[in-house]
This record gives sequence, C-alpha cells and structure tokens, in this order.
Amino acid sequence: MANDFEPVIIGFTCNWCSYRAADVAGTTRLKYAPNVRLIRLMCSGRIDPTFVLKALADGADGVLITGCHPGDCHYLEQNYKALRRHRLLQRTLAQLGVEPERVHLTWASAAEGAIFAATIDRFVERVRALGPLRWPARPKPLPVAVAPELAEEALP
Amino acid sequence: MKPKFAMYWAASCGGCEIAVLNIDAKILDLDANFDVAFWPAAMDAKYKDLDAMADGSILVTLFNGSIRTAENEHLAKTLRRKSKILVAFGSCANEGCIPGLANLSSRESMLETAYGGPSTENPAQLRPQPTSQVPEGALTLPPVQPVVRTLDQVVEVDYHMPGCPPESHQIAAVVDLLVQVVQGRAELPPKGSVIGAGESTVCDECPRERNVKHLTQLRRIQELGPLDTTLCLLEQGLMCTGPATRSGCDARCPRVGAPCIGCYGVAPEALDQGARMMTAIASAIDAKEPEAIDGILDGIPDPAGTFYKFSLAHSLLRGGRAAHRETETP
Amino acid sequence: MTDQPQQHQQEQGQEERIGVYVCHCGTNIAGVIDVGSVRDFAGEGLKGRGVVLSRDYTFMCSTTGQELIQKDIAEHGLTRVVVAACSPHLHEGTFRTACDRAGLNPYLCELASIREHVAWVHTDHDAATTKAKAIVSGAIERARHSVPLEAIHVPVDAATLVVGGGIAGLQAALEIADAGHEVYLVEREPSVGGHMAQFDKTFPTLDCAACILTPKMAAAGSHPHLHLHTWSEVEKVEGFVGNFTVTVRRKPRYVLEDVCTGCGICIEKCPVVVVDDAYEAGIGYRKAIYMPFPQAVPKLPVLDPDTCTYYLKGKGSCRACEKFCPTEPNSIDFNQTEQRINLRVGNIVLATGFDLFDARRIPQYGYGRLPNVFTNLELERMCNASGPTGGAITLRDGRTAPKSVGIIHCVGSRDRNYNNYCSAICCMQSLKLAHLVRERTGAEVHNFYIDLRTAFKDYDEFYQRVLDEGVHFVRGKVAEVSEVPRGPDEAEGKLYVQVEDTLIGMQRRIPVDMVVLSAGIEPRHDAKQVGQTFGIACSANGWFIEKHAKLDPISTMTEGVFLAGCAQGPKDIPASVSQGAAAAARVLMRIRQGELALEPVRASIDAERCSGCRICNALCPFNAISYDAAGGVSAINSALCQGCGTCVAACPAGAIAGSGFSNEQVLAQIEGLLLTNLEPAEALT
Amino acid sequence: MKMLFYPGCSMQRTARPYLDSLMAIRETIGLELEEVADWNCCGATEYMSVHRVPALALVGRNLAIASRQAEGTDTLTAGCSACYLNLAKTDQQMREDPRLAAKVNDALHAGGLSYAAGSLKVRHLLDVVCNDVGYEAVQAKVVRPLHGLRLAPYYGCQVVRPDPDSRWDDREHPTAMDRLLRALGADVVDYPLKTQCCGGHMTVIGPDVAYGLIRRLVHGAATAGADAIVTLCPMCQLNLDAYQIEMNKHYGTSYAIPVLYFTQLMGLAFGKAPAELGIGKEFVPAAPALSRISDRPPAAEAAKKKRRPRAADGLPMPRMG
Amino acid sequence: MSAVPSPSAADRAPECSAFLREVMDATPGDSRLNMCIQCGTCGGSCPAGPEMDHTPRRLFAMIRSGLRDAVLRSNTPWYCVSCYFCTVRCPQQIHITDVMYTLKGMAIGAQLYRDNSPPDFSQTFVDYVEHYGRSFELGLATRFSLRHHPLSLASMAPMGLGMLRRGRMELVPHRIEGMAQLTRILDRAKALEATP
Ligand SMILES: Cc1cc2nc3c(=O)[nH]c(=O)nc-3n(C[C@H](O)[C@H](O)[C@H](O)COP(=O)(O)OP(=O)(O)OC[C@H]3O[C@@H](n4cnc5c(N)ncnc54)[C@H](O)[C@@H]3O)c2cc1C
Ligand SMILES: Cc1cc2nc3c(=O)[nH]c(=O)nc-3n(C[C@H](O)[C@H](O)[C@H](O)COP(=O)(O)OP(=O)(O)OC[C@H]3O[C@@H](n4cnc5c(N)ncnc54)[C@H](O)[C@@H]3O)c2cc1C
Ligand code: SF4
Ligand code: SF4
Ligand code: SF4
Ligand code: SF4
Ligand code: SF4
Ligand code: SF4
Ligand code: SF4
Ligand code: SF4
Repeated sequence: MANDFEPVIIGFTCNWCSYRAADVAGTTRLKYAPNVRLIRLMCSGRIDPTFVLKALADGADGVLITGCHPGDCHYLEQNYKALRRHRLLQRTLAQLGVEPERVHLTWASAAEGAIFAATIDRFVERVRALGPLRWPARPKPLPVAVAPELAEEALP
Repeated sequence: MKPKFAMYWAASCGGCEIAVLNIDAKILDLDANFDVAFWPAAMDAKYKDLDAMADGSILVTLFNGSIRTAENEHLAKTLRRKSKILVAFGSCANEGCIPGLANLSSRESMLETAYGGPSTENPAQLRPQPTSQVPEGALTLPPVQPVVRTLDQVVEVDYHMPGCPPESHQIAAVVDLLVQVVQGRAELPPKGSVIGAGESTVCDECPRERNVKHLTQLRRIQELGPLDTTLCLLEQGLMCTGPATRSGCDARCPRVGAPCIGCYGVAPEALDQGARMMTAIASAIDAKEPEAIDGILDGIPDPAGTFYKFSLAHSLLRGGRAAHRETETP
Repeated sequence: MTDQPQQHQQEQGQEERIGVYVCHCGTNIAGVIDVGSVRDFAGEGLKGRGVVLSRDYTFMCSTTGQELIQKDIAEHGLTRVVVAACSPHLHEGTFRTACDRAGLNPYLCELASIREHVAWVHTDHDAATTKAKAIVSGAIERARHSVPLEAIHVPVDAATLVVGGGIAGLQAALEIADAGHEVYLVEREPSVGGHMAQFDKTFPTLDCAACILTPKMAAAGSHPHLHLHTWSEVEKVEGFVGNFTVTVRRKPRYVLEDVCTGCGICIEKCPVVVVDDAYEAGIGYRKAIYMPFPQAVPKLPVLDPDTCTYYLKGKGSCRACEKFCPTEPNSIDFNQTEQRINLRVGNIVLATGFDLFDARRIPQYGYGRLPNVFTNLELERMCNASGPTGGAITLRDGRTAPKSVGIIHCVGSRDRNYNNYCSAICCMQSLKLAHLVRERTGAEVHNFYIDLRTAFKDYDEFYQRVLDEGVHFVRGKVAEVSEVPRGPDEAEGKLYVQVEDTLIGMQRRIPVDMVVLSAGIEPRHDAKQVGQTFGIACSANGWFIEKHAKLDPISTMTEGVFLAGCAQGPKDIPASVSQGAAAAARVLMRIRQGELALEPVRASIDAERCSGCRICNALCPFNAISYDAAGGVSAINSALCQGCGTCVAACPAGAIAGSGFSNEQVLAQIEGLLLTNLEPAEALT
Repeated sequence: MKMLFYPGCSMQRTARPYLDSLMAIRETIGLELEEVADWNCCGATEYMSVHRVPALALVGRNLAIASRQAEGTDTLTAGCSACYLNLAKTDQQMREDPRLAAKVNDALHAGGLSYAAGSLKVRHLLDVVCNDVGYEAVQAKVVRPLHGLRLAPYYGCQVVRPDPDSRWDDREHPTAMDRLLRALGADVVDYPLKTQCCGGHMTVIGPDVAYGLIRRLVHGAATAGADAIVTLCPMCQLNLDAYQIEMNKHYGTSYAIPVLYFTQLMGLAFGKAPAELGIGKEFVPAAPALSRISDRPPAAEAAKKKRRPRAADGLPMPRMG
Repeated sequence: MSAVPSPSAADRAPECSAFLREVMDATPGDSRLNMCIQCGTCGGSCPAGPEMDHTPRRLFAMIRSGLRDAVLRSNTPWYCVSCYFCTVRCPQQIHITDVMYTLKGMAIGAQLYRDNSPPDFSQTFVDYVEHYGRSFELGLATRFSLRHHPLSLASMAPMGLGMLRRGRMELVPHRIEGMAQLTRILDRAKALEATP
C-alpha cells in the first residue's frame, strides 16, 4: 500500500552548483526517481522558509534544498545561511508535527551529478517511507451571503 | 437615523473590548454618530434580536476573537450577513492569536490539558459534555471544532485591524475615520486593507539603537544581567520579534525593555510571520558549524511558540499536524 | 517585494498573453515525453492562466524554431514566452535573444528544463510526461510574475591593477601596458620575480630561469605605462567593476627610491648577517639591508628593521649604511614611514602565486631534524650559481658532495592528511633536480614516486632523458626517512629511505646520503584574507575560485577581478604565462568596450518598508548593503550586488526585492509545480 | 583532581611497578583516582580479532560501570596504551555509529547496564599528567632533580595513534613526555624512534620480527646516548625490558638499557624511595643508570657569542617551530 | 561538516567487487577501503611488513580483485601489531588497522588461515577473558607455547620465573565478581553480531 505512494517533492537548487549537478546527471543520462520538481534559485542563500512552508502547505510531501559545498559557494558563504535557516526550520517543523526529515538539505557540486541523482533517490525513498504528508488544503472562506457592497444610499 | 454599529466577542480574552472602552472620550463620538445595535459586552442583547435585523442593516461590525466553537462560526456568519462592513478586530480574529496555539495539539489533548492537567483541581475527572441534564432541563454546549480558525477563514472580511489588543490610539484613529466616512468627509480604504497599523515592522518605531547583527547567543530575560537601556534587545540576546512584526504599536514593549512578542502579526504583505522571523534570526546567527549553530538555536527552546505566538492559525501551515489530522476524513 | 500568495489573484492591468513552446529535441525529449500531451496541457489546461497558444516543434533552438517564436510575438502579441526544452544553462541566452529581436523584453522569456531534468533522467514515460507538465506549469506561473529588466551599464576605467609580480603577474602587466594602458603592479616583496627568480634551470628545456625572466623584469621596471609598487600590499578595495578604488599600503624601505642608485655599498658595509628565509629559502644569508637578488627590480635595497642594529638598539649606533652611502642627499632615511596611496582602476588581475608546503609538517621525513634532508626549493637555490654554494650540490656541511640522493615525490600532496590535490609541478621538478644532481655530482639518484605525471609538451621526453641518465625510479610513497639502522647489517651514518617498492611488493630501505623532499605547492597562507579584500572566494583546497573550471578559468565571480598563475591552482611556468596573457586579453577587451552591461538580477530595498532592523547588514559578501543611520534604513548598491538573493530571503520586513528571482516568481512557481493553479485541480495522468 | 581509573590487567600484574609508582606519586600531584569497580579485561588487541560486537561489549561493560560511578568527574584514565585505546575507540565507534552503539547497549542490557556514548572522556595517564596536572605543577614538586640522567622518551604506538580524539600534537613526533622529563631535571636525548613499534604481541607469535624491532629501539637509544628508556605502557616496558635479554641472546649482543615508567622517574624526582616505586623489579637493572643522577645542575652553556657565519659552518639548518 | 550526510561508501563505488563491499560492511564506520590508490605507504610503514606474505597494499588490491580465499589465508592481518602507523600515514585515510581486525575475524569465521598459531593465541586469550573476566599471562603463555612452540617453553622458562620472582606474574588467575553478568553480556553480543 505504502509503496504505491508516489511522493511529490519540490527541490530548490542553486544556479551554480546543484542545478548544474542536475544538468550533469541529465547529460550523463543517469536515472533517478521522477518525484522531484526543481526550482532554480541563484543561490541556496535565497532559500526562504516561506518557500518551504508554502510547498508543504500546497501539497508537497517533502522539500529538498541543495547548494554548493561549504567553502564552494559562488557567493562565498551564503550556503551557511541556508544551513542555519534549515536547522531552525527543522526545529519548528518538528513541533508542528512535520517530520524534519521531510525537509532535507544537501550539498552538491556542479560535478556531482551522480551524487545528486543518488541523493534524490534516497530522499524519495525516505519520504516514501514517511508516507504522504497530506496537509489539508487551505480553507476557502465559506460561501456566506455577503452584504451588498457599501452603497451610496446606505450612508446618511 | 444613525447607522448601526456592532461589536462581537468570539474566542478571545476580552481585551479587545476593554481596548475599545480605553479610548476615553472618543467613545462619545462613537455614540454620537452610531446607533449601537449589538454589543453583548456593553449592552444586553439576545441572539433573536440579531436574527430579527435585516441583512446588511448594520453598517460596521468589529468582530474580535477567533473561531473555536460552532457558536463562534454561527455568529460570524450571521454578523457577516447583517453587516455591510465586517472588521476582523484584534489578533484573534485576524491571525488566531493565543487561542490559535491550540492548533499545535489535538482537541482531545487540549481538553485533557485543560481538565486533567496537573494545574487543574478536578478530582471527579469531569469533562464538559455536549448536553447535560439539570433540574431545569437540558443544557447544551456548542461543540468545540477541531481547529481554531481566523475570521477570514470562515467568512469574507472587509478590513483587518491587528493587535493584541489593538492600541487605543489606533482604535481612536479608526473611530475618527468611521465618523468622517459617515459624515461624508472621508473615503473608506480599499476593501481588504489593514487599518489601524503601520506599513513597516516594529523596529521602525523602536527607538533602540542598532548595529550590524551578529547573534552569538539567545537568552531568556532572567538569564541576562541588567539590560542596556538604549541598545536593540535582539543584540543583547533577547528573542525580540520586532523585526518581523507589523508596526503600529509604537514599539510599546521594546521601549520599556520587554522584547516584542509579535502581537501586531505578520508584516505587510508577508505570508507567514514565523517564516520571516525564522529567516531573520537564522541569517543573523554568527556561526557556521552545525554544532555551533545548534548551540545558539538551543536558546530558543520553543521555536513554534516563539515565532508563531500570535499568527499560528493564519500561518501557511495553520498549526500542527495533530489538530489538522482530525479534520481529515479517514 | 512581498510574500503575497499568488493563487488566482487578479492581475492588475492587462491580462498576460503567454506562448508555450515544447521542444522535441529530435528524439531526445520526444522519445520519452509525450510532447503533444504537454502541449495540449499547456494550451487547454492552462488557458485560464493566460496561455494563448501552445506549440511543439522538433528543434526549438534551430533558426526556424527561433523564428517561430519571433513570428508569434509579432502576430499574437505575446507578452510572455515559455520554452520547454533543455537546461537554461544551455539555451536561455538563445531564446532570450530571439524574444529581444521580436521586441519582447528578454527577461520575459522563461525556460522549462524538460530534457536534462526529465527526458534524460527518467525512463517511465507517464511519470516523465507528468513531471514535464508540472515543470511547464511552474514556468508559466513564474513567467506571469516576471517583469521587464534592463541590463545595468557601467563605464570602465582604463587603468588596471595587477597584484603579484611573479611570472604570471608580470606577463599580464606587460601585455596590458604594451597595449598602451596604465598598469599598477603591486608586489609585496622588495622585488618582482616571484618563485621563478629562485630557480637555476627550468624544466623541460632547462633554460636558465634568470635568462628568460630578467628581461621581463627589466621591461616591467622601465615601462612607461607600468607603475611598480614593490614592498607594498593592497589594503582595501572599494567600488565595483569598471570603477574600483584601491588603497595600497607601501611599507617603508628606509631607502629613498628616487635618490638611491642601487650601488650596493650599504649592503657591503652592513655588519649584520642573518639567515634569508625568503629568497634563499633558509639556506643562505643576507644582510640587514639587502637586495633579494642581484637582478632585483627595482634595483633598490631594503632595510629590515627587525634585524638592523640601529632599530634593535632603539635607534642607536651602527648606521654604517648611512655613513657609506655615496649619494647626495643620503639615500638612507631612517625616518621613513608607511604610506598609503589610492588608485582608481577598472579591472584587477590577481596573480599572488603559491606558498611551498612546509615539510616540517611531516616529521617522519625528518626535515629540520636530519641535516641532510633538504627541500626542493633549498636544492633549487643550491643549484643556482648565485646561490649559497655557488651552484654546487653539497650536504649540509656545505662541502661534501653526496654520493647517493633520494628524491621523494608528493611531499604534502595527494594526501588527505595535508593537501588532497596533485601539485602538478613536482614530478617534473623532481626529474629536473634528479638531472641536475646527476649532472653536477654524478651521484646515484633514486626517485620515489606514486605516479609520474609528465603530461604536456616535451615533458615525457624529459622523463625518458632522465631515465637514460641512469636515475632509478622506485614506485612507492615513502613511509619514513630514518638515520637509525634497523639491523646489524645496516651501516651507520646513512639516511634510510623506507618504502614499499610496490612493483615488487616488498618493503625496502634504501641508504642515501641526501634526501630531497619535493614539497608540493599550497595556496598562499593569507589567500583567504586576500580573497576577502577582493571579494572572491577560495575553494575547499584554498585556491581562488574561478568562474568556470573549464570554460572560464580566468574570471571570478566578482566582476572585474581576474586570476592568473598559481593563485588559481597549481601550474607550471608555461601555464602561468598563458593564463597571465589570457587575463590581459580579458582586461583589454573590457577596456576596449569602454562600458559594461551587467546582468540585472539584483536586489533593492524599499525604504518605506525597511524598518532599519539591520538584519541584512552582515549578510552580503560583496558589501553591497549599507545602513543610513540618519534615515534609519538600509540600502543596496546595485553595482556591487551579485544577485544571490540571500538578503531578499532574510529581510523580516519583506523590504528587499530581488529582480529576476522575486518572491512572487518563486511562490507562483511552487504553485505551478504543485499544479494548484489548475481549477479544479485535475488529476494528471 | 578527581578522575576514574582503569588499571587494566597488565598494571595489576606484569606492570606492577607502574601501578605502585603511580600510587606513590598520585597525592603529590593531587590526583584522586577512583578505580572502576570490578572491571574486566579490555580485550587487548586480541579480542577484537575474534569477535567485534562482543569486543565492544566487553569494553562497554567497563565504560558502563565507570559512567555509573562517575560523580564529580567525567574523566576516565588508563595507564596502559592498549586499555586506553580500547576504551577510547569503543566510545568513539559508539559515538559515530549509532547502530553499533545500539547493539552494544542491547548486549549491556543483558547485564543490566548501559552506556551513553560520549558521556565519559577517556584519557591516557600521561595526557592527564602533562595537560591537566601540568608541567609547572610537576616541577614545583621536584625535590631531587634528575640532573645528569639521560633519558630516551618512548611513547610507543597506541597512545599517539590512532588518536581518535586528536589529543596529541603529533602522532609521529610527540613531545609531551619530553617536556615532562625535562621538568624533572633530566636530560632528554633526541630519540628518533620514540613512536616506533615495540613488537606488541609479536614476541609470542613471531619472535624473530619482535627481536628485530626491539633491537632497533634499544640500539637507537644507546646510539642517542640514553642511560634509560622511559615508557608509558606495560606492554612496551615488558617487551623492551624482559625481551631485551632474549634479544641479546638472539643477536649475540649485550645491550643493557633499563626501561622505566615515567611515573617511577616522577617518584624519584619527588624524593620517594626506589623500592616504593617498584624500582628493582625490572629485568635490566636500573641501578647503574640511576647512579648517574648528580646533585649539580649541568653548567649553563656559555652564552653563544654571536658571530658572522663562516663557510665551515655549512649551510644553515631549517628552523623548527 | 556533519550537517549533511555524505553519500555512503557504497554509493561512491557501486561497482566495487562484492568481497570489497563485504570487508567494508564488516568494518565499523566508513573504512574508505575503496579509495586506496596503491601508494604503498602502509606497506612501507609496517613494522611487520618484512614478515608478511603480502604487504597491506597488495592485500587491498587482492580484495578489490575479489581474491577471497587468498586474502583470508594470508598471514598479513595476523602479523599486524596494531601500531596504527599505516592508518595515520595513509594518504587516503583508510582505516587500515580496523580492516586488519575485520580480516582476522573473517578468516576465523571461514577457517581459512594457514598458520593456526596466531588465531589460536587470540582464541586462547579470549578464552581466559571469557572464563575469568581478566587475562592471565602465565596461563596464556604456557598454554599457547605448549601447543605451538613446545621447545621454546624451556628457553622461556627463566623469564617466566623472573616475572614470578619480581611479583610481576601470578600463579592463579583472578576472577571478576560480575562474571555471570559479563557472560550474559557477551552471549547477547555474540547473538547480535550475527544480525545485520
Ligand atoms: C621547487 C620548484 C621548482 C619549480 N621549477 C619549475 C620549472 O622548472 N619549470 C616550470 O615551468 N615551473 C616550475 N615550478 C613552478 C613555478 O614556480 C610556478 O609555475 C610559477 O612560479 C608560478 O608563478 P606565479 O606568478 O603564479 O606565482 P609566484 O611565482 O609565486 O609569484 C607570485 C608573486 O606574488 C607576490 N604576492 C603574493 N601575495 C601577494 C599579495 N597579497 N600582494 C602583493 N603581492 C603578492 C609574491 O611575492 C610573488 O612575487 C617550480 C616550482 C617549485 C616549487
Ligand atoms: C578522447 C578525448 C577525450 C577528451 N576529453 C576531455 C575532457 O573530458 N576534458 C578536457 O578538458 N579535455 C578533454 N580532451 C582534450 C580536448 O579535446 C582538447 O583539449 C580540446 O579539444 C582542444 O581544443 P582545440 O580547439 O585546441 O582543438 P580541436 O578541438 O582539435 O579544434 C581544432 C579545430 O580546427 C579545425 N582545423 C584544423 N586544421 C584546420 C585548418 N588548417 N584550417 C581550418 N580549420 C582547421 C579542426 O577542424 C577543428 O575544428 C579530450 C581529448 C580526447 C581525444
Ligand atoms: S529591540 Fe526589537 S523592535 Fe527594537 S530594534 Fe531591536 S529587534 Fe527591533
Ligand atoms: S642606499 Fe646608498 S649605498 Fe645603498 S644602494 Fe642606494 S645609493 Fe648605494
Ligand atoms: S644601520 Fe647598520 S645594521 Fe642597520 S642596515 Fe645599516 S648597516 Fe646594517
Ligand atoms: S606532480 Fe607528481 S610529485 Fe607532485 S603531487 Fe603530483 S604526482 Fe606528486
Ligand atoms: S533586513 Fe529588511 S528591514 Fe531590516 S534593515 Fe535590512 S532591508 Fe531593512
Ligand atoms: S542579493 Fe546577495 S549580493 Fe545582492 S545585496 Fe543581497 S546579499 Fe548582497
Ligand atoms: S597507504 Fe592507504 S592508499 Fe596507500 S596503499 Fe596503503 S591503503 Fe592504499
Ligand atoms: S597497524 Fe598493522 S598493518 Fe598497519 S603498520 Fe602497524 S602492524 Fe602494519
């Protein structure tokens, strides 16, 4: 049963290393699980917890954040900021009952296509094992009869 | 005939009502220009009186409190129908506020804490029942819903007025505005606007001096020595949520040395107050190694409660899984 | 910039008209993805999201494919273009240019990578098609929030700063100066020349190092457009590409540069002799006032206050140099102080070279403890005719010629305990030293190597030559060098090189008189700080990071800062010279252009929304963010900003906007990828 | 300074003088040692060869008992190199491999015990003496400096290597004991073999190899001009002392370099009686060497006159440090 | 930086021989054995190197080639004295000494050693520990020597006597009080060893 579950995962990649690692995985025709949909950011430092929460709230079962290896950031040290945000976010998510493992941070250099592919496979399996997140959709205001727009004549 | 004014108190502490009364003489302007049609805290009124009113017959309703019970929801819908302008008044109605923190736990565990916890004297282990028989007949309680919702998650809302409670000077200004609109001297802001608040964050109004932020430790106030009276609290190691909280309060807390706890809610046009505060804190931490980062983060023992103290119910995830799971159909 | 949820939000003004193009890439994409289904999904399913036309085509990047887009923009009034094809790193430029030609702002064109990220990496056709649809949907939503952007234009100052006067820096400086532009060459040592000036011969041709280097040094010293600042360092760099302001700190030489004739009498008369750790690599001496080497440029002495008697005695006695200096006014100036000068330059070339690995870090090789263990650089000095032994190779006693020499390769290199990379030059340099030892002493030479790396022109030929000269090669990384015999059958007074001869699978202990450690090369010890000064980063190994390892090893991530020589990574002289010349070509191209167009992906702060919390202030590695205390708000210098978006993500007030990667774009793309833009959410098959 | 103490089998028996001398000096240097209750053998280098998880559980029992005993200290010290290494490595492997740690704890539960990896700091006695007690404190207690005694400090392998917690400045060329012996007033020779292998258990299973290694160490010390070799490990002491005789027989040589524990020399410098320190129990008698201890400090080297280097001086040596 | 788990060794070398993987899996932590560059630092450093039939380096090449029998029959691991020179000098930071322990265990498991004296020594030692909770030199030396070098026993006797005389050896072993507890622990550990 649980094996039928195909997680949907949003992946954030940086323009310089991890997105290129994904490109390399492609050019070298490596095969990996099709569950991750990537978003290209300029840098892992662009990662905003809002993006992660948005993805989880909108139906993703997991979020993968990738950046250049520490010391390799094309913007010097911005990946450390991603690391710090990730660690704090994980603490908060745990309190909210979202398994912190659903939000995974990893480093991949532009050359590490194979590692990138393997990381995706492993992460997909991990999320699959956790099961669907199934966060309830945002409640839409109920269709209650609303008073007509404030009309001129309503005013004395 | 004067236009009708209403105010209602759903799941909230009542502070909002007091805040309105706190506007001193301004309350007389309200009385002079409006006919108070329904205000259970200030005057006697029965639901049937409300039901009797025509749809749209109330010009403006200040609705405070979040939606916790079926009764809250019923009143929200009723007042929506009866009112031309529905204002989500105060943090509870807008973002869930403290009652919204209940969304971190399931209804059962919440009731358990309230009626069975160590701080409750309840030797008979009584629990509130939907109906109970008393000599006079059957009493019913409105059912507690699985999650706390904000007013705009239940009905459409025209204006939002944040604050826990909204500051008196802001209420006074809004009352002024309403009076002027009624007198035809001013226009209403666009529908959906936030009223009675600023357009930046609390730091904007905070007089404390600040520097480039390199956070090396976060402490509770009692763990710190005497505070510097002029320096930014965050820089002194206190978890101040001023940077991510909408301005409008005039930085009341930081002014007197208490960190901002976020009651004015999410910053203008931001989606999630907690996310904004988390990203700010994590960005400003001065550490690179995971162990060092964790060491500093350990200074925030309750991140969800810290970053979402007021805005949990209206955040992107709207609370914890425990509460939401109940709403799922198995 | 706001976090505003975008879903189903009513767009203000005119509704977007989006054109979607799905590429087959021959069978590359179409072989795995049902291209027609993706096209229909966009065209039909996302009509409500502004898609007005959706096409598929065999090769979108072909001229015909591009013309198709241009024609549609003209005929259908497209306001956004989404091309589902290969990675944006390949063809983003192509399609953006096509849009530009048709009058659509290039930044309104969005690429969806369904080749590298879908067709090539998945085998399940249905899953691949579903994923491709999601990616296209994400791109469409993102495109809806794209805004037209204009490149940022900055003028380029024609003057150039070259930092480091080794062979790489000299080459770059001379080529730019020869083109008629002003060059400031800042060198931290008293003379230019770098490491090459220390050698006697250079591989593989065994040219005399001085013969080929001295002319370049002399040219640099006398060039009308080349301004040398030796004994100087760059302290601060402000501004941005085209327009840097550089502060140079000139250390006091205690010698008047424009009076001194370089006669050297002061040096002769100075009574203080100390070990020269710099130029002589620790095996020769210099005076307290000295010229690093006879061919030094500028030909000026420098007085070292840390060893000069006059300073050591708190400004008293000696002054022999002053007494004998023949110039009028006297060239010795004991009161000289540090000076700072400001330079305005448009581009910067960093050619700061390398440090030699410190062989003391490997105690089992005995360097520093066993007298007859030498480093490669010590031996280079010994071979040099102007070196401490006048070119003779001797044991530490300075007299005895060794009868047997062991040369150990890979010292500190290819070793995770020290440096994990190959230093690239030491195999050849070890062969060179083996040859020199054989030539000058006739000693028996053993080279201990793991692999012999003799790539490049004429290098392996050199190896063959050395083999022919009778040098022994033992394949094995040396375990230790010991002076203590293991058994009674081993003689005293020898150095035993203990190694596994891996080709015979046996441990051997080879007795020699002298051991030469071919220490590898390392990033400069202060590379990190220097990098910070210039706003560039070091890789995990410590070398300056180039923009692209293969296709742009010259540029850095900081616009206007280029690399040359070993500062970028281990390399030999031919490669250092080539890179120096390449950096010069880049700089000349910039100067020729006169103006630069920068990518408009930049951050900016909305002063109204900024609360002045100063969270963002420490975040920018390029110092683009400043704080205006009077206004209580922060601001971003868009020319310095490189568009990483870190501050955008960090600002708690949401006051920082990131053009090209805005919150709206990313949030909308998330919705698109998760297909919450479909109404009602259709199950994709 | 209080800490837990694991003596190990050797210290109880073959290295009795080590234990005796430690007991004799501990008060002087303010060491309060609490023996781990009913400890068992650490398995030396043998147990690990046969079983892996049981080997860790074997050591785990000691760690578990020690951590239960730990009060007012989290330091566990051992004098034997192999014991130290086994304790330290078990703790490290449990820290790094949670699955393995779970297994070890599972086994320990069978005996009603458990050990939380990382809760104890495992240190070798020499480390404690040099870095916690400190050279100054030791020097302050010296009443009979070991002037004139030339010593070869011998560390052996397993204290400085593999050095799981990076305690030593160098795994090939440590200097902690050199400094300690200098603090006692002794003359420390440059002993290039200070971390070479003593042969370990090879004396039993491959005596020829062992003799070769022992000869080299003894010969190296003799060439360096040492009166005695100083060790910090029972196994090293045994191999170099007891087997020196066998080695001499094997090679037909007559080396006679006594092998002492650093604690014995500390005791001597602190003015303790040799017998109290177990001196006299060694196979190669230490008395002749110890008789070299003189009352007078070595004459301070006449301050070298600074002069200009001459050709006859040869090339300058690289400067260390 | 430990924030992000690095890919496991197996991922790095998916095609490495089954035997190599077996050895790596049996070694605690990441032994990195697949990263050997055949430089010979280990073989050059090993004090027992001259006695080994294969240098450690060559043994690792053999593991890579899947020569299971030849590897487990080799005397190399048994001559390892755990000096850790190879481990700290290996330029690839391979946990060589730990691998030697693994190979010894595997050789015992497969009953594949040629000379049974070293494994026997280990086993004898283990027996004493499992019996008394402490090692017992006298017993160990005599029992082992009786079995393997009966002739040398006579020559070793003076040393044994010397030890006894100097109070550095005892005639009877010491048994720890918690022997029953230790036995339970070891039994459980042995059962667990078999599990993955
Ligand atoms: C022992 C040895 C032998 C070699 N033999 C050969 C050979 O035979 N053939 C061959 O092709 N290659 C040889 N090489 C390699 C050769 O040395 C290098 O390829 C070459 O020197 C690199 O030149 P460079 O200009 O990049 O660096 P360098 O020569 O190191 O020059 C860098 C210069 O920058 C200056 N500098 C550094 N930091 C600063 C700063 N912050 N501010 C200002 N100035 C600074 C330094 O003082 C120096 O002058 C050998 C290397 C070694 C170690
Ligand atoms: C199998 C193989 C794999 C390689 N893999 C890598 C790798 O992974 N990474 C790497 O960095 N390097 C690799 N290389 C090396 C790399 O190919 C070369 O460094 C690089 O291609 C050299 O580029 P080039 O422009 O000098 O020469 P070329 O690529 O040979 O280009 C020369 C061009 O000139 C044209 N031409 C020749 N004569 C004339 C003429 N008389 N008139 C007009 N045109 C002419 C030729 O048709 C050709 O188009 C590899 C090489 C080989 C053989
Ligand atoms: S004290 Fe709080 S509100 Fe005031 S500046 Fe600091 S962070 Fe902002
Ligand atoms: S300082 Fe005077 S003596 Fe020295 S080189 Fe210059 S001119 Fe000659
Ligand atoms: S003052 Fe004397 S010691 Fe100093 S540089 Fe001049 S001559 Fe040399
Ligand atoms: S060039 Fe040769 S000697 Fe130098 S590190 Fe590379 S392989 Fe070793
Ligand atoms: S983080 Fe945002 S609000 Fe704070 S100073 Fe920077 S731009 Fe202003
Ligand atoms: S986007 Fe990045 S580079 Fe630009 S100002 Fe912000 S932190 Fe600096
Ligand atoms: S030292 Fe390490 S890399 Fe070198 S052969 Fe031995 S195991 Fe392999
Ligand atoms: S640990 Fe073993 S294999 Fe390694 S060098 Fe020492 S004896 Fe040899």
